[in-house]
Amino acid sequence: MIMMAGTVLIVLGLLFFLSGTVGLLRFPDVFTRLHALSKADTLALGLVCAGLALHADDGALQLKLLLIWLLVIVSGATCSSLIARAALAHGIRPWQR
Amino acid sequence: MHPVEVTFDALLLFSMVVLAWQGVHARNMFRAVVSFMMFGLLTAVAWVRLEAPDIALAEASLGAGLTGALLLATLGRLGPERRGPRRRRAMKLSMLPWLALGLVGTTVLLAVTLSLPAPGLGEAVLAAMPAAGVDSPVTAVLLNFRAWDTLLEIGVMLLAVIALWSLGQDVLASTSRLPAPALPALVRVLFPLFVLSTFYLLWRGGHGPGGAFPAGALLAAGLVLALLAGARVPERMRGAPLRWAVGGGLFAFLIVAVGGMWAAGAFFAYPPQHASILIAIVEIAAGLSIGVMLTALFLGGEPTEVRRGRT
Amino acid sequence: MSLPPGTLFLLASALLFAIGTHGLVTCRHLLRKVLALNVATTGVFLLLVTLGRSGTTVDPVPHAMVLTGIVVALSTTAVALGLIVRLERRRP
Amino acid sequence: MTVFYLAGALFLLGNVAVALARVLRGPTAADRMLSGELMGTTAVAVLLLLYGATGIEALLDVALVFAILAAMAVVTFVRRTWPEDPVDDNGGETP
Repeated sequence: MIMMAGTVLIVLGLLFFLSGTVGLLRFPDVFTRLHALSKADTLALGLVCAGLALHADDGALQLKLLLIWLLVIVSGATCSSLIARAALAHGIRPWQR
Repeated sequence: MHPVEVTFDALLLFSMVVLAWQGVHARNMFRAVVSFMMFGLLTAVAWVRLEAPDIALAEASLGAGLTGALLLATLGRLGPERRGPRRRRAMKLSMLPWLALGLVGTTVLLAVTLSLPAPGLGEAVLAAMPAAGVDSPVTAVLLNFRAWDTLLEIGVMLLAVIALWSLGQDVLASTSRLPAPALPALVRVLFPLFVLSTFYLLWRGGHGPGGAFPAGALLAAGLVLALLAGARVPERMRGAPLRWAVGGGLFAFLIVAVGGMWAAGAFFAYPPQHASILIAIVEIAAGLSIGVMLTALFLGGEPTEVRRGRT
Repeated sequence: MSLPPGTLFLLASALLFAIGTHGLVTCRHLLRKVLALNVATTGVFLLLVTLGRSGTTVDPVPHAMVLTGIVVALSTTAVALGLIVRLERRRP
Repeated sequence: MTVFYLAGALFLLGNVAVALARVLRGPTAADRMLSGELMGTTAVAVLLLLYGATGIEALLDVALVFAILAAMAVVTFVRRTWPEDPVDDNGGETP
């Protein structure tokens, strides 16, 4: 049962990675792409980590997986903000309909 | 090999080749550098596929991480690329002999691999492992059986630092005007983690993949991040203390090597009962010193001494 | 699959080496030359490790050699980049 | 189970290969850096899945190093590459 849940989580994570890529390719400007990519990818990685943690039965491994996810959250969020600021400072205007 | 594995390898290697081509020939310099960084990431995955996690670790930290940052920093200091008129046709024609050469080379390589008896040194290393003082074969080769290579490798890095420092003072240490309030917060969160993982990798080095170079790279990454977030090299660190930190790894290595000569009769002969503690000392000293050296490489010049008025 | 296991990697390493040396010779911009050199180096590393795998046990010596090689490549790249920046400054 | 992990890793790799189009098209340097970030996150996920397939624990360390170092490239880009000099971007959105 737990194995099953882990597998489902991993598959969900893969789907979120796909949606992030679709956003990266289809959205009109840097800011919307950033918006799609950072959220979808962070969540996707979280789901993959959670799935693997369910499959693993070792506390240390689960802790390491959690640490990896936390690191990606922190650095991903900050980096997105930095890129957006840099783009804004370079005079790229957000897309408007 | 399962077909999925073969497909994975094929796609991985194909992407690597495409990215390598982009990295060399992309029209836009920034695109070339980003492609090259992605190429580094994929190379690390390729090392994993080749069952070489230790190389993957070094590639991830040194190859993809620090080289990429170094290239980006350099790119910011170069003007736009001046370009002569392009001769596309001529370039395509000039590819032909290279393609032929590559094909011939590949065929020869394939023939050689398939016909070699390929005993390698794997058995010999495994046989010598009990006396090595560490559990990881790769670390044993690096720090015991062929410690001489590692000593010279640290020497090469030290030479690189000396060469860069003799070019002038730290040219990369300019700051940007862009406000980035999130950055110092990020560094405050990450820096302890960098130091922690440096020591984790040093400790891992004895048992499995890890060791002085990836650990040093992580330390360097932490220091570089701090410098990018606006930290300065503290004034009392400049000059002599910094030079000691840069040279310390090589110095400790040499002392251990010469000590081995005195105690066991040969350069780098560790007495077997002390081998693991000696290797640990060398590894920690080398790791810290490598971290400082890599940061120095990133800075691209000696941090200026501000003592000019006082002497 | 009738291919011997390392074939794909050998092929890729040959291609990377070819791309690298070709770029090293044909590119004008020095930064591109540095990138090309690094690509060629990666090709050589791949070759070394793939050949090291063909025995019965995994051979740690090529691994150690490649680890050394990565560090040396990084050091030379750093010096080359520093020199390029200095050159660019010098030129009008 | 091993095949499931491998198939997942293959899926992610294909995903990234498609996303490379963004590096080629740009148009601004920020877009290219963004695809680099995607590549970093995906590489972490690929390594995790390969860990699932092979059980080599060191892969988690590699993934950890990737996750830690992902920030460095972007920070260097923002602080060093982009601020002083808008890198060419042949007629992109940069005015």
